[in-house]
Amino acid sequence: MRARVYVTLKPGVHDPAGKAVQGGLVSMGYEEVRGVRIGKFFEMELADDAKDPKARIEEMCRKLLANTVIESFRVELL
Amino acid sequence: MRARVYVTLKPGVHDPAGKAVQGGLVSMGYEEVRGVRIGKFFEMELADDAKDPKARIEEMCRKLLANTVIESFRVELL
Amino acid sequence: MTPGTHDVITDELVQQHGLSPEEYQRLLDVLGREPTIVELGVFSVMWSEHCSYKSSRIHLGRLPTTGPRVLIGPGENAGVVDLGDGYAACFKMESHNHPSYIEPYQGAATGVGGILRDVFTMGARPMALMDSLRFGRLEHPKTRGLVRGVVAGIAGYGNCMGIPTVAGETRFDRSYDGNCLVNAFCCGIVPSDRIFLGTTGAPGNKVFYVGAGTGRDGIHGATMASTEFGEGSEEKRPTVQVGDPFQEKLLLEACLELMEGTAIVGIQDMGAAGLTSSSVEMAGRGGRGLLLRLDQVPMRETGMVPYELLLSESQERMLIVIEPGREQEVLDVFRKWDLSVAEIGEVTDDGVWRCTWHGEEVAAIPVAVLTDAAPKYDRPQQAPPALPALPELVDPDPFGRLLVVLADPDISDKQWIWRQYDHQVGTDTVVRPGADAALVRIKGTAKHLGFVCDSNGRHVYLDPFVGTAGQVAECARNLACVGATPVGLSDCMNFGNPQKPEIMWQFARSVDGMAEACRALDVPVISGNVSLYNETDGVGILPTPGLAMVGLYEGPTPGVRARFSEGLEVALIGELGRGWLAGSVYARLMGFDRHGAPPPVEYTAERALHVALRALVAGGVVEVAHDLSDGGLLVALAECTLDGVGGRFDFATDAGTLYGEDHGRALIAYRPGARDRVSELLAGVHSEVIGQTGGSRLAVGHRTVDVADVARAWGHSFPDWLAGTSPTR
Amino acid sequence: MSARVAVVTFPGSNCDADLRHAVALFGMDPVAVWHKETTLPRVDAVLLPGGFSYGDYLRCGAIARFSPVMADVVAFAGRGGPVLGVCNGFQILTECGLVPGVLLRNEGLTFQCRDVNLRVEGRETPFTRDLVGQTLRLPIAHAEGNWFADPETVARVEGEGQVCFRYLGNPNGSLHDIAGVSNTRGNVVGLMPHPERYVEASLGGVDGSGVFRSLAASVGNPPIGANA
Ligand SMILES: Nc1ncnc2c1ncn2[C@@H]1O[C@H](COP(=O)(O)OP(=O)(O)O)[C@@H](O)[C@H]1O
Ligand SMILES: [Mg+2]
Repeated sequence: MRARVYVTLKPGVHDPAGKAVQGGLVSMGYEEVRGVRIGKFFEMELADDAKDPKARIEEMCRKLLANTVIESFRVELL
Repeated sequence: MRARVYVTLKPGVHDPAGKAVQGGLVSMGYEEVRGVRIGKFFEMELADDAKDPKARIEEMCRKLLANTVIESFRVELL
Repeated sequence: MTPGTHDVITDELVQQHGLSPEEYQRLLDVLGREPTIVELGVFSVMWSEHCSYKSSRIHLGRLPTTGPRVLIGPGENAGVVDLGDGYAACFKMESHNHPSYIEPYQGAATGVGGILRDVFTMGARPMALMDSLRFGRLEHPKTRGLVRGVVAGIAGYGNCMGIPTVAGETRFDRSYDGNCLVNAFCCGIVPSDRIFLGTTGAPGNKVFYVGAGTGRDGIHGATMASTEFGEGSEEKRPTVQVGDPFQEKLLLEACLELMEGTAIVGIQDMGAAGLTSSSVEMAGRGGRGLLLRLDQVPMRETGMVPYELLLSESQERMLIVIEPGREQEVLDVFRKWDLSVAEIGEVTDDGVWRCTWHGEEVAAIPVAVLTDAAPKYDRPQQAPPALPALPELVDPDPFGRLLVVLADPDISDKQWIWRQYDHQVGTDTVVRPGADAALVRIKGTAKHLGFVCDSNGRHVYLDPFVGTAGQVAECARNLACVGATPVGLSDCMNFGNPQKPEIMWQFARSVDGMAEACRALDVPVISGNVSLYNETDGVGILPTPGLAMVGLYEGPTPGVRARFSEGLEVALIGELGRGWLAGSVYARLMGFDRHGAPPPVEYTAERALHVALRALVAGGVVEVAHDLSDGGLLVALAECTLDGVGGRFDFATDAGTLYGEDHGRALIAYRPGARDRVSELLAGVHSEVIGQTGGSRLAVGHRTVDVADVARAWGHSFPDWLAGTSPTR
Repeated sequence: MSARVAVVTFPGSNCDADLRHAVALFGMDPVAVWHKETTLPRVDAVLLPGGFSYGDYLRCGAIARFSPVMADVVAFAGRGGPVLGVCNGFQILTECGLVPGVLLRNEGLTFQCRDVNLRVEGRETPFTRDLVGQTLRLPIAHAEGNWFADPETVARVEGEGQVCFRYLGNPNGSLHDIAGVSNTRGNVVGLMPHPERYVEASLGGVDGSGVFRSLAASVGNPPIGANA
């Protein structure tokens, strides 16, 4: 069983790396780039008999994969 | 206009971060987690009149956003 | 039967494995039969230049490798010198040039990982890292990305391991446009009676694999054509080695913990050519055979076959040989640290290196055939045509060029680099990056180790013998500036294609120059590495023997610095007005960087200089000691003003006096009251007082420059250039 | 009887030995604690060292927080025991929620190893007794030291005097130049700079000494004139 987890910075949280990438792109001539924010995503391989995967993965997100002070997450089962 | 870019390690490329996260999850009791691979994603805000966005973004990926020696990318226009 | 193990060996396959027809014939002769494809893979790496040193070995034999302090010379994973009182220093330098060009971050990171393993394999706890870097022209489109990636990679690995990177060097030249150089050095401390070697002990001993699992990292591209690969094409693409410093940190701690006991007979890290070369080398040193059950190797990927397992260059792995009955100790330690550990074979008595795969033999080669029978070449040498002499340099205002010289990428401030390196972790770094040499104390003792790496490809290009000798002298001089006496040298010989007689000549002459200077200055070469074929499109790099020298200083921490404070008298030790401009930075800036001969080394004067400097520093007599090298006298003085205190000096302002790069010279500065002690310690050494410190200007005769402008020119050029675009990571 | 000070070693910690060395210099007994222990030994204070726990690959300190020993560290803090997190230790403390905020990537995106000047302020803590008001020069060595919190948290942290160390010259983009914070009770402190690196003059400074002296005084250790 497979799942994808997307973790993004909450709005309002400063993203220095995203800002640097945007600046870089603009200076390379990609002036159309108005903003960049960088997130993480996790491709997870689960045991086939994993129980209640969605809820369990959401728990993993709250505990470990995301820092809910600054990040939000989204789980997608494949 | 908005776009998302997903950057993932190519298959076979070692992912120490994914491995550390998997180990962490298992030791926290999530034994069903068999494998984790970590990627990045970029949420991009583009000028509304951006021309040929898909091709331009792919070019940005090759030049800056992805390290094509070890990473592959996927562009999604929203 | 493993698919593909009995393929027909075609000429093409042999060529793809990097063996010449003659070498393949030799293989057939010594083996007495056709190899299997697995065996061909094994030969391809064991007989490669990298593992066999086939072009360089006969030359390296001319280096002085012994001395009263040398406990272990070249041949082991790293050399070891005795420091007295039960302490020994274990060190080595190694190149990771090609991988760093392909993938700068990972290439440099795994270079650091590899050199760390070489050192802790010997039982030593790493205490310092250095990096010697070469990049192409600043204006070359790849250079900036390479600098960023390489520096981040070194930082990423070394910082995570918690080993301070205390010194290094960074130079630029067009010859490195397509071939950057990344040489990493590591030194560790080991109890002198607890040194571990990569050997096997008696037959029946057990072979353990520890560390990270094996994946398909770094398997040589050319060998991919082998029909042994059955799976999807995406699966079998050769992959870049990715470093995992966290695993390595665990591996370090686990190995050192196991080494506290007596279970280990031999231990060897898996570096280039991974499992193959590590196991063959161990068997070779032990004079034994070895049996490896490849199916027992911890694997990170599915569907791996013997060929891949043997050639993979996955990082953070070790082989350990123990006596039977001690298995549990190994398992306990490595499990404590959450690392893979598996018994994969044993030592045998027949001198044959064998591998099995689920019970079936897939390789069986006498160890001697892989090691001693490897080809060795005395490749033809030919001196290149003489270079043009340095013409008369016409410059109406040499002094006025100072700020340009200071902004030159070879001379300007490299803080942007070394601030990314944790240079203080371990709380022993007494002299940090930015000085002539770093100084790191050994806690609980009065001992300090000095570290420096230096190379000057331009001087070596002009004359490999003299240029290399000059570098040895400069290293020792840099150490003397922090009070340290050389105890050993490690070298990393970065050259072009050895099949070209001119390159081979450069190599041989460079070795001879190093040998002469090391003998003259009493510095044994205890370890090293050779990196050949540094060429792109048939153009070789400047011959670049990277040298890393270690020195010992015992006593209270010296207070010497390389920056002026107010009210000091400044003297130049050595000759003032020789003005050797050929090979200098100044000559290059005037457009003549491949002209003339490099400055000669006069050993007697050089030695006397080092002795005097060490005495002045150790005695606390001087406040400042700084050697003269790139940029000559004026640049050395300018560097001393970087804390904002200038000075008045009196000497001629012709280009030669200002920027000549003669060897055998250093600046010292001291309180006027110390003048008598200084002259006493300088007895018999040529020196002259050249001025006094103070004020905010650097004045020579009636020419002056504001020290703030000096600091700006020196400090801004490198970060400004790097600020050109934005990084991805 | 000298005070016993636990220094926890996580997999990937690399300033643990440096902290133990500093603790001993000030006359206290360093006690090495392995992260897999489920209970702390009897100690008077707990220090979480710098380094790269679990490689810091996900978020710094995120995985270490779940180390078996951390439950007891949290309990120790809850009883008012002095807890100090330095660098990665600070990151771990924020991940556990023992001190407020998070540490983002440095504004300049690169690892920075250099000296910074700091002002000690805020409420007294076991690690800053007698230091409040002083200016210290200490080394930093981190890539993720950019302290961040939502505006309400920032206001609360400022209002409650929880800012213990403030940069004079911000090296990493940290909000309000914050270099170190405490919990509301003041017994748990996290900071990015490394006081343990500057306790001996030969290493470049002694401005870290005050932190260890404060700790010694707070836990009733006999005063000692270590190397000032
Ligand atoms: N890549 C690097 N890593 C660490 N330190 C470096 C690096 N490059 C330069 N440095 C430091 O910058 C200073 C100047 O280097 P360099 O110009 O090579 O010195 P020198 O002129 O004495 O040979 C030295 O202290 C050196 O250790
Ligand atoms: Mg020098």
